[in-house]
Amino acid sequence: MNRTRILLTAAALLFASGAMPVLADDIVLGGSAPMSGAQAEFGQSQIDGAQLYFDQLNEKDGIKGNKVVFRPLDDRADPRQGTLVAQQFCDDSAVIGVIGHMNSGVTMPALDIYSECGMPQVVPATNPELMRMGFKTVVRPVANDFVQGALPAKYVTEKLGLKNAVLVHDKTVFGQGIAGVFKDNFEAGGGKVSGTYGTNPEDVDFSALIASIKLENPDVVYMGAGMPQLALFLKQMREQGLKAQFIGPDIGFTVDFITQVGAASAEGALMTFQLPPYDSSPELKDFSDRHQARFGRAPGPYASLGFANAQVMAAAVEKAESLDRAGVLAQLHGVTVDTLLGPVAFDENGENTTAPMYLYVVKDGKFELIKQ
Amino acid sequence: MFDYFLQQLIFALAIGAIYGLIALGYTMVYGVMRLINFAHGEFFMLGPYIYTFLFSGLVGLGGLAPVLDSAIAIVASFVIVGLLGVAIERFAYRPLRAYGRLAPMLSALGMSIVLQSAVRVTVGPQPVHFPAIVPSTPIDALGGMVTTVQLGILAAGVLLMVGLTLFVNGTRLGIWIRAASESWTTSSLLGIRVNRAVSLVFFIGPGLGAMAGIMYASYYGIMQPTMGSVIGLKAFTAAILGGIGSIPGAMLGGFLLGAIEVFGTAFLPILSFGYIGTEYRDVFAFAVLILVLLFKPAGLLGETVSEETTVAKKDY
Amino acid sequence: MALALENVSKHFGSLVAIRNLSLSFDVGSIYSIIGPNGAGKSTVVNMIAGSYSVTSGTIRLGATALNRLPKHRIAQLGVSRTYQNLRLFDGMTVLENLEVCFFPQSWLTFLTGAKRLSKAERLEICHACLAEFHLSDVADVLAGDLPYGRQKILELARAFVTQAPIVLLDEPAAGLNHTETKDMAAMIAGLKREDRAIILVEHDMDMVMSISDRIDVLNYGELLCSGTPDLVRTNERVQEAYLGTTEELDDIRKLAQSRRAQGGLRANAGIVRH
Amino acid sequence: MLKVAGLKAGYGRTQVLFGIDLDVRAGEIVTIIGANGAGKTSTLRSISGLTQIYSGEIEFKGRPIKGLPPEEITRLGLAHCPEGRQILQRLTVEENLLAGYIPGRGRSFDEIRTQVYDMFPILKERRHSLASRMSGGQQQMLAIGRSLMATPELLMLDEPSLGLAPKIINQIFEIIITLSKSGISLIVVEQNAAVALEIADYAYVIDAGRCSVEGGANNVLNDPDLKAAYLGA
Amino acid sequence: MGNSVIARRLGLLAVLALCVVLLVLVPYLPSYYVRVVDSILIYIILAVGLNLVVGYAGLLDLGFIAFYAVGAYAYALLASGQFDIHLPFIVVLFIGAAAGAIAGVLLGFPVLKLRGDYLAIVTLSFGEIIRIAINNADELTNGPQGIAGLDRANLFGLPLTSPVHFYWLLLVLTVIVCAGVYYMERSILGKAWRALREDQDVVRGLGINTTTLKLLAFALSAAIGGAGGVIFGSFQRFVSPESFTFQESLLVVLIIIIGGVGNIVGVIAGAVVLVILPEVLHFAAQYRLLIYGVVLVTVIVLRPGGLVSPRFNLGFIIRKVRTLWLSPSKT
Repeated sequence: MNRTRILLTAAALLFASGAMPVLADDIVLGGSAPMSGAQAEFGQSQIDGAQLYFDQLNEKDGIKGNKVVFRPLDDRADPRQGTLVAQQFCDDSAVIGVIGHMNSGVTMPALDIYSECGMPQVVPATNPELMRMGFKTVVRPVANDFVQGALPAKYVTEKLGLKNAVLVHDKTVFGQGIAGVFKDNFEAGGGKVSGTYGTNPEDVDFSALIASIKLENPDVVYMGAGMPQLALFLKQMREQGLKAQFIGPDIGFTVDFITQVGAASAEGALMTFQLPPYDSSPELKDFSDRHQARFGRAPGPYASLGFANAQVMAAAVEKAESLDRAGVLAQLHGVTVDTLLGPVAFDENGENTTAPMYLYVVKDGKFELIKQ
Repeated sequence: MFDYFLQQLIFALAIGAIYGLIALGYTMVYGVMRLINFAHGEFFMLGPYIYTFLFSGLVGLGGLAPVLDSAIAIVASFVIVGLLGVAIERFAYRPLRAYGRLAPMLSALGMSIVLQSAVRVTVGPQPVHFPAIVPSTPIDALGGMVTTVQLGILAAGVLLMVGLTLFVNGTRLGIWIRAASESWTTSSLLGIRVNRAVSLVFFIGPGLGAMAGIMYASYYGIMQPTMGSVIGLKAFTAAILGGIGSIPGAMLGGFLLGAIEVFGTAFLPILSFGYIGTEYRDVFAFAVLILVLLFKPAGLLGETVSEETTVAKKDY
Repeated sequence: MALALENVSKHFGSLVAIRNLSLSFDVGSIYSIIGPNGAGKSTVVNMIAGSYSVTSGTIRLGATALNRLPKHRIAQLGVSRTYQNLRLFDGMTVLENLEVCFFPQSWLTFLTGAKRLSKAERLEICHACLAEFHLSDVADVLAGDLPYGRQKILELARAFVTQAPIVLLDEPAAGLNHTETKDMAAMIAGLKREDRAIILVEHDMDMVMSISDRIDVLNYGELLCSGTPDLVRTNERVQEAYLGTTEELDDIRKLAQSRRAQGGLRANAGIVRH
Repeated sequence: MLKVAGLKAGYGRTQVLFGIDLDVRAGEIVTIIGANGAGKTSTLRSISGLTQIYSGEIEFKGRPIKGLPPEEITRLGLAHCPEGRQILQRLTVEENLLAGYIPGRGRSFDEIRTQVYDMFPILKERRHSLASRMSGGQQQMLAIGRSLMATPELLMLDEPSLGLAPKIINQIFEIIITLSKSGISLIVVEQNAAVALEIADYAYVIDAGRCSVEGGANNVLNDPDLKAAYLGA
Repeated sequence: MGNSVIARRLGLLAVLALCVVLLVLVPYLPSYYVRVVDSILIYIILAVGLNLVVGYAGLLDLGFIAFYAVGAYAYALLASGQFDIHLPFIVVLFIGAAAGAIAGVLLGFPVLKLRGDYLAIVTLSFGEIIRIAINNADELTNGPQGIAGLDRANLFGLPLTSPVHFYWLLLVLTVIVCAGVYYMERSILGKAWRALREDQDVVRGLGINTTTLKLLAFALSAAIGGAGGVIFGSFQRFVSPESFTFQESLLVVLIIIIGGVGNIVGVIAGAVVLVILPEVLHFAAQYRLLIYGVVLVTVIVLRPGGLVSPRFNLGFIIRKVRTLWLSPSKT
């Protein structure tokens, strides 16, 4: 019985510590992404990026003199958890905007809840479907997968003249979706897709698959997957002597990609990204340095995205006439911001009209921007 | 086509050796404890992290020749992970022995979460590059291509398996383990300190898991906190396939699962005229497992326990 | 209804447990199978009940061949049994231990094809059975909490509650003291009925001799002798099987005596009864 | 050598021993006889630490051993050759012997093994075969041989004749006598009461978890009441 | 009638009243808490269903979530724009339960002869096969994209729109499921299951086909899982393979073990603890899972038999109420 009592007391203490006080005139913004579990790496990087921007704001007196309190909650990349988080934000009238969620599958059921409580929402998830569901409370600064899949397809067909591609994707919303977009554009550009192969999101051994792809003898391999799968695939591809042009999406745009593949093998790989190179502008250089100083590590895969999303949200709050959800929501679709990712403005669906996309090639162990 | 087949066989052997090593840990623990040690995948994950920590520490301290540093770090990783296994058995499983089989299994699940999260919060969730211990050089083998790393893995895997087999069959400690896995009561009557045999198993199993982890990280060039989950489940499948509790069964199961996966990927689309894509590889692997169990209900090398040999009360 | 074993053999690997055994049992009698340990008595019971497969030969109940049938079918056809070691459902009450026997007659008859009994009918039978076996006072006690002797009786009750025509009792007196054994013997004798054959495997000779109509003596899986208790008692081969031959014993005796010659041992100490 | 006083024991809530007293002296063969299920095996298991003991005292060589784990009791020199032989089926004959060997008791493995092989030549012949491939008699010999590997001072044999042919039974009993001559004290639990009493010095009759009768083997063997109880006469 | 009886009756009444008041008060909580309670209720339904197999029949099923998925996708396919089929919620509820049961029988039929751990791995494999199949069957299920915009559930003309509506629906269903399972547990079927768990061999000797018996447990439990899936689908209005991972199967098993195997009260306790724990731990951010794991191990090591003692079960509570109310002299 004694043990039971200890457990109960511990549980009560834990419950009590959950509530944290907020000062009356603070601006409270929510954020949500997976911070534990298998996708924590990506989620955490996004949260860190946003936190970095709000810290920066608070150093300069916040928004209209009000301090910004950023409250990230973990959704574990689980749709059910996502709805709980959404409801928690909705219930807390202090929260006047949310940045999240990272996964399209988590965002979908949550959209309903956010829209019902009139919560202005900035979404980092990239599935094209999301913005077509007709919710008016949400904007997406990041380019959806259409842009990201189309750009490299155009480049390889038109500039490089490569016409025979093989697609590999990891059967996730993102991977499969983006591979599909690439396929459409590649075929529109006169190319031929000679095979599409699905893998599992956690796979690390692609050698058997690569050996059979070799039989197709493609000159382009497009891979819609996450990290470290992109790196592992390319590494194993080169080890088997498959020389085809490798193209991957934004997740691969990290230094890790090149270290994990090995500079020699990574040479020539193409990667799309929403951002010009970190050393291309003082802002980006500054961002990278600040991130290093604040968290003790280089920006993670989605850190810049998180930063830009925070910029959009902050801009809407800045313009809002009243510091509540309705006030922010009224401005959300109309904001135009010059973010870290470039200028942002939204169409009636909440999609970024000017979402930029950059194509990089690995050269001498570094990503180099391809001038278009 | 022969080249292609041979090439795939090489891949199957390399990944099979890794599966087999991890499966050994499951099977040995299951043998003496009848416990599905869900935390086993995490020992696999800890291997390369501890190795990296030790290796860079050694190098930082001035170090010896890189080969020596590496060797010391490998052996030390085995020992550290092994001791961790012993400690976890002592504190998280042993108190639950009298409570049937579900409670320790749950505890193992909890330990798995704890270990994985602990690594994630200390070193971060991101995958980290793991420099190859042996430089990867391709070698031409009868039309197929094999890299030195693959050869190294196969050699190390087979070496460890042979070593374990010799240990378990030829030494007194090994006999203790086998005796304990057959019957705790009889073993204790013979004066065998069963708890020590259990500790020994919890030293060797996780140690081998750590070795597999180092081989794996070295093969693929990365390590990350979640790397143990999926492969742990697969190795467990391999152990069941071979007949859980059977040491040769675990090795066979490992190689077989490697082969099923590789050949599933390589030939499923061809054989099904493209209707079944490579994404069905795991379905195929699981289907093979279920089929095997329907015909050999105790796995390939497991002992068929019928009502006639033991009239066992309560399955768990 | 008669149960018959026709040329039945059972091999465990290379070990031959039962060799070409033919026996038949008719309703209305109590039969005992005796023999030294390892003679194959329990094997016979386990084969009849379907726990063991039969290597060769046939076991028939009436016209139905039992071997090859799954165990539960054999039970449904009217063969019930007890076990050498107590195998009650310890976590269930005494009443529940009996109730569960009527599962095939419950609303699930569509699965078993048995005659359906209502819950009230089932309970009535169970209570009557409890009364018959003097267990009514412990109906709601967990079986595992009963003293050993009453657990044995409960196991007996479980074998009889469904009124099976063939009842196999595997050492019902094992572990009971003399009084309990006597009571058990009287109880089993009282269960003899025209429509029931009771087949008993037992070591306690008092019990076997007092209640059996026929005794079958097994030795090394073969029938050594079969007949009334008086016949079996006087049979020399039975004596031998239980005691070993006198010549063989002599050798041991000599050895033992040579050892005892060293002295200081208590071989001739007096008997103390506690 | 071994003293048991007022032993009460059982399995969980089921008590099976209700007061057992035993006294085994050095060099003796003591037999425990009684009906099937009377508590003979449970008595041995309690002494070895396998059964939960409710109350009572057990002393071996003047040292209380109640509550010690089985392996430590064996290591003190009290070996238990269990009922049904409990051969480790997946091990070979020699591995079974190795499993039974306890280092640090003064004699090397090779030494005892040679002795066991001398006693049971069939074991030497089949040393590399799997134990499960052995016949019942051979398994019994292996079980005894394996118990000897622990260099016991007191050896408890539970039903060594169970399921064996008379010829083999005689061999086993001869071995028991030989062991005794070599200085090992023995407790023999037997169904085969007649033979057990022939070779034993002292006998305990256990009935429903209690010692009902004890006495010199010769007297027990010739007691008309007991004879009737065990031979059905 | 003595004073003490009256006092105890009042005490009991107070406890019961408190329970009722708590249940009635839930809708007045902020929606987040209602949603958490809804989650708890769904997991109670699932765990009570799985408990039939694990707790009563003694079979370890690690792929239970497959049936949940079958139910959820039944709703997604039959009540959404996916194929423009819009069946009423209540109809799909039964279809989902039936589909779950059929899946249960399909799985159970060949594999129930396997022993404990082998059964566990086969059910695990089955769960994964179902998930991967859903993930890959793009034409039918949209693959990893999932199916969005499922119909709002509609109960006899009353649309279920808010977490509170679902709370009442779930509460009623939970009571029905618990009562049904409790009744079954006390029926001869439940007794046969308990006997099966104790000694399968003897059960066969009583003329009971143990495979059928296990199959029944499997089918019933899968039906409850399927029904739970339908509710989940209608509640979430979005289904995707991510909701049906092996981890979810483990979670349901954990709920059963941590609460107390084979005990409905225990299952309820387990669901409450394991659903609330991660919510409480939100403050810990990235340390959440670590603390969760530590708590899990600590609880199991301190109380290996489960949080709720097997004696404290539904039958015990009912008996207590009955004896205190109907025949107070007995206590």
